[in-house]
Amino acid sequence: MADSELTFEAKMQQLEEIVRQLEQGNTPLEAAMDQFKKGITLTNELQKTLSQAEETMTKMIDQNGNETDFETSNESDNGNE
Amino acid sequence: MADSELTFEAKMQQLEEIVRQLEQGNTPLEAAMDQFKKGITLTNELQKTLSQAEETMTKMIDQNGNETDFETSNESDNGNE
Amino acid sequence: MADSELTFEAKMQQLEEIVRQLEQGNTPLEAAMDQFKKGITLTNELQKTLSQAEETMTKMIDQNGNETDFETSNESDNGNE
Amino acid sequence: MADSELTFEAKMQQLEEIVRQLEQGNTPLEAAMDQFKKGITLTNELQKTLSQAEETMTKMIDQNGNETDFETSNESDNGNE
Amino acid sequence: MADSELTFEAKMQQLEEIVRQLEQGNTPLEAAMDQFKKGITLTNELQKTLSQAEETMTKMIDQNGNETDFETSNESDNGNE
Amino acid sequence: MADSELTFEAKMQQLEEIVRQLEQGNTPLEAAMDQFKKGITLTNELQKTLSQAEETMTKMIDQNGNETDFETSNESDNGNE
Amino acid sequence: MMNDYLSVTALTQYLKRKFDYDPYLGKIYLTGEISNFRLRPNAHQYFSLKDDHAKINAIMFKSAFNKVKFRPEEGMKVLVMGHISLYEPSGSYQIYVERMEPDGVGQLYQALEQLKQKLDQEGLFSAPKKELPVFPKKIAVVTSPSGAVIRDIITTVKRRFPIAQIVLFPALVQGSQAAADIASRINQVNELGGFDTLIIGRGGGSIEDLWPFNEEVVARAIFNSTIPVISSVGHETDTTIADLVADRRAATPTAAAELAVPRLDQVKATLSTDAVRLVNGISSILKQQQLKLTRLLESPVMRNPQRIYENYSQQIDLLVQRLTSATRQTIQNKQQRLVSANTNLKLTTPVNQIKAAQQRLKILALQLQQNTRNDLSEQQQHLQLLVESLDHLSPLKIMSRGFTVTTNDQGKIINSVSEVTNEEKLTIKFNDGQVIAKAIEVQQPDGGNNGR
Repeated sequence: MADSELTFEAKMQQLEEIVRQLEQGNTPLEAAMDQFKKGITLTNELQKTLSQAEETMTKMIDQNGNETDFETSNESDNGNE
Repeated sequence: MADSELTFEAKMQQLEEIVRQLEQGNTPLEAAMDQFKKGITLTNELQKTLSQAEETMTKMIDQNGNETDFETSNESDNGNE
Repeated sequence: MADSELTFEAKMQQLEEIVRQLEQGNTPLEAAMDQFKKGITLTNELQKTLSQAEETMTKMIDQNGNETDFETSNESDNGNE
Repeated sequence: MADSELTFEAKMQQLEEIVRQLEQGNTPLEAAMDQFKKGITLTNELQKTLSQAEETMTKMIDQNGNETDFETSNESDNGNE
Repeated sequence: MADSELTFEAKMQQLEEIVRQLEQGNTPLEAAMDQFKKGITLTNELQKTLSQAEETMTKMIDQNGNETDFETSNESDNGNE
Repeated sequence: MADSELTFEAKMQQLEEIVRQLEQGNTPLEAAMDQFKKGITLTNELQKTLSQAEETMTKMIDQNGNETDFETSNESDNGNE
Repeated sequence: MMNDYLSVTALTQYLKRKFDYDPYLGKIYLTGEISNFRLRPNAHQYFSLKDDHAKINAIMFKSAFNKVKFRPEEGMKVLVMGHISLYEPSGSYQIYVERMEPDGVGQLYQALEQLKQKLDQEGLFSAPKKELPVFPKKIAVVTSPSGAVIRDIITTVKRRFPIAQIVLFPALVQGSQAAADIASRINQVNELGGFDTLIIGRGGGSIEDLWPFNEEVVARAIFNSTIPVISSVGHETDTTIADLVADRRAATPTAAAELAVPRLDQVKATLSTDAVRLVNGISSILKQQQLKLTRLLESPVMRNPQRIYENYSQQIDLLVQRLTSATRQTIQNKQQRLVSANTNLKLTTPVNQIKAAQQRLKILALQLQQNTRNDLSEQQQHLQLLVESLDHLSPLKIMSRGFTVTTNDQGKIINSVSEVTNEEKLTIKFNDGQVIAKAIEVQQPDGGNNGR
């Protein structure tokens, strides 16, 4: 859980490190497997973070967009919601 | 809530700063997201302020217009509203 | 309510000062809004004062007119009013 | 009520002075209205004085006329009274 | 009542003076009214004096006439003696 | 009654003086009335005096102061001459 | 030559001047006898004066002849006074007689003249005359009871003023005692008193007949009379001293009576006239005053007294109009100023400012989105790259080529044969699953055996 306290960028660096180490190819399989796993985990976490961010943005933009549009075409927008 | 005590222009400047920083592209994701959120919030607040201003103005001008016109063609103006 | 104790000319000068400042165009939005509102309020108050003055005058002239015209053509004058 | 002790001519002069000042056109509105009211009041007083003068005069002339006729046609006049 | 002690001529002169002044037309209204009243009063008094004088005269002429007639009839009486 | 002690001639003179003054026409009215009354009174008195006087016979007084009627003796005297 | 000859007229004028300017001929006293006299009634008289050796023509004008107190007769000796002059048309000189007296009575005249002079000097003639009473009650008459004088007076007074009492004081009017008698009667009248007027008189006669009235005693009696005296002596031409001293002189007794009394009917008429005049006088005064009063009452200001205030009324109307229009103008000016300010206010409405701000905000919002989206997509790309790299490096990828991963019961990956024992249970993981197997024989390249 300490990982989730890490920033997106820290995780990204971890992931990059893992990829770099794996690319060196001298990692024992077991370690590679672990790192790979960790990479996958990080990837997921990062992806999730990104998706959430996107979602959040979209939502906020929508809200904003709605609120922006509200002025011009308030009723039709309300009708869509 | 300290922000809402800021003037329209101060908020506008904050928003511009946020956009400028985001444009530089080296903002950590979470920070960027926070700034985005803040930007959106500012946008909304500013938008709201503007909308209210517009509304107020429209209303005031209408009232003023009505009162000014009241002398000459009071009833027909009331009919149009 | 202090304003209503101001003379017509004082209010007029306030209004003209507001117009002058707004015309310079560098007034912050809220201040501009406030001044505009104040301007509209002043306009309304001034207009009201003028209308009342006109009304008062018309009323007094009518009374006077009636007394003066009473001798010659009292009733027809009343009919026209 | 001090005004009513003024002579007709004094009031007339006051009225003329008021008109003269108003005609200069730089009187503040409220002062102008006050002066207008005062002017109308003076006018009414002056008119009233004139009407009373007329009445008094008419009465005296009538009496005089009767008394003059009294000499020539004493009895018929007595009959009318 | 001091006026009634004035002679006819004195009153006549007063009346003439009043008429003269009134015709010059620059007498203040109240004074003019007073003078007019006085003029009417004087007129009445003068007229009364004249009428009484005429009456007195007529009466005395009648008496005298009778006495004059007495003379003529007197002589015829003498003639009879 | 002092007047009745005046001679006929004195009264006659008074009367003429009064007539003269009245005819000049510049006597004040009241004085004129008084004079008129006095004049009429004098006229009456003088008329009365004349009418009461009787015709007289001529007398004759001799050196000794003896008084006799003249006319009868006159005629006889005439006759004698 | 001709200049040496005078005309007759010129010569006559020259001679007349000689007469007129002569100091002796201006006033001549001459005595002579009247000749060629024939009385021309009421006209100038022409006659001659002569003595034994000479004769002079005489003329006496009517006015001078009227004063002559005697009747001139042919042959009568007279004393004349006059002046000598030349009558040009006839070329004759003559005496112009101014005074003529009979010679012979000359001494009597002289005495009379002397008395006149004396009395005149005493002031008897010039003393103030007494006024006659106009309405006498008692009139004394000193005259002869038998003459025409008293009869004329009585008749006249009865006719004119019958209410006057006439008292006759009979007197001698002729002869030597007449003067004293007349004087004593005059005195008696004064002593008796009660008389208003005294008439003395006698009829006409010769100058000698009238002589008593020239006596001093009569003159003094008249002068001393306190009663006004009317003298009527002789004819009009006879002037006696009595006439001169008396207060009034009458030519005839009738005239004396007329002087003494008025006419009663005229007095009565005068009284009536006076009454009428009184009435007319007072009427005229009354009318005059009535006219004056009426004229004053007909003056415009008394007839139309409303003129006193009508002007004012008009003035007020005008002032009200001006007041109203000035006030209206004031309000309109303010209204205009307000409209102008209001128009400008509306032009400065912050709506534009708001619109601009909105535009700007819109751009900022877009930029914010864009930038954030860019950020995210960049990260996404970065991540994708890593994911792809990781994917390439995935051990699973190797297995897909036929490699498997063998683990023991403990899940430990077996990297070496040495780690396997016979009969040991192994898990072989494939790409697409796993197989649980049992190590039947462990073969080592060096012939080693991992049997434990």
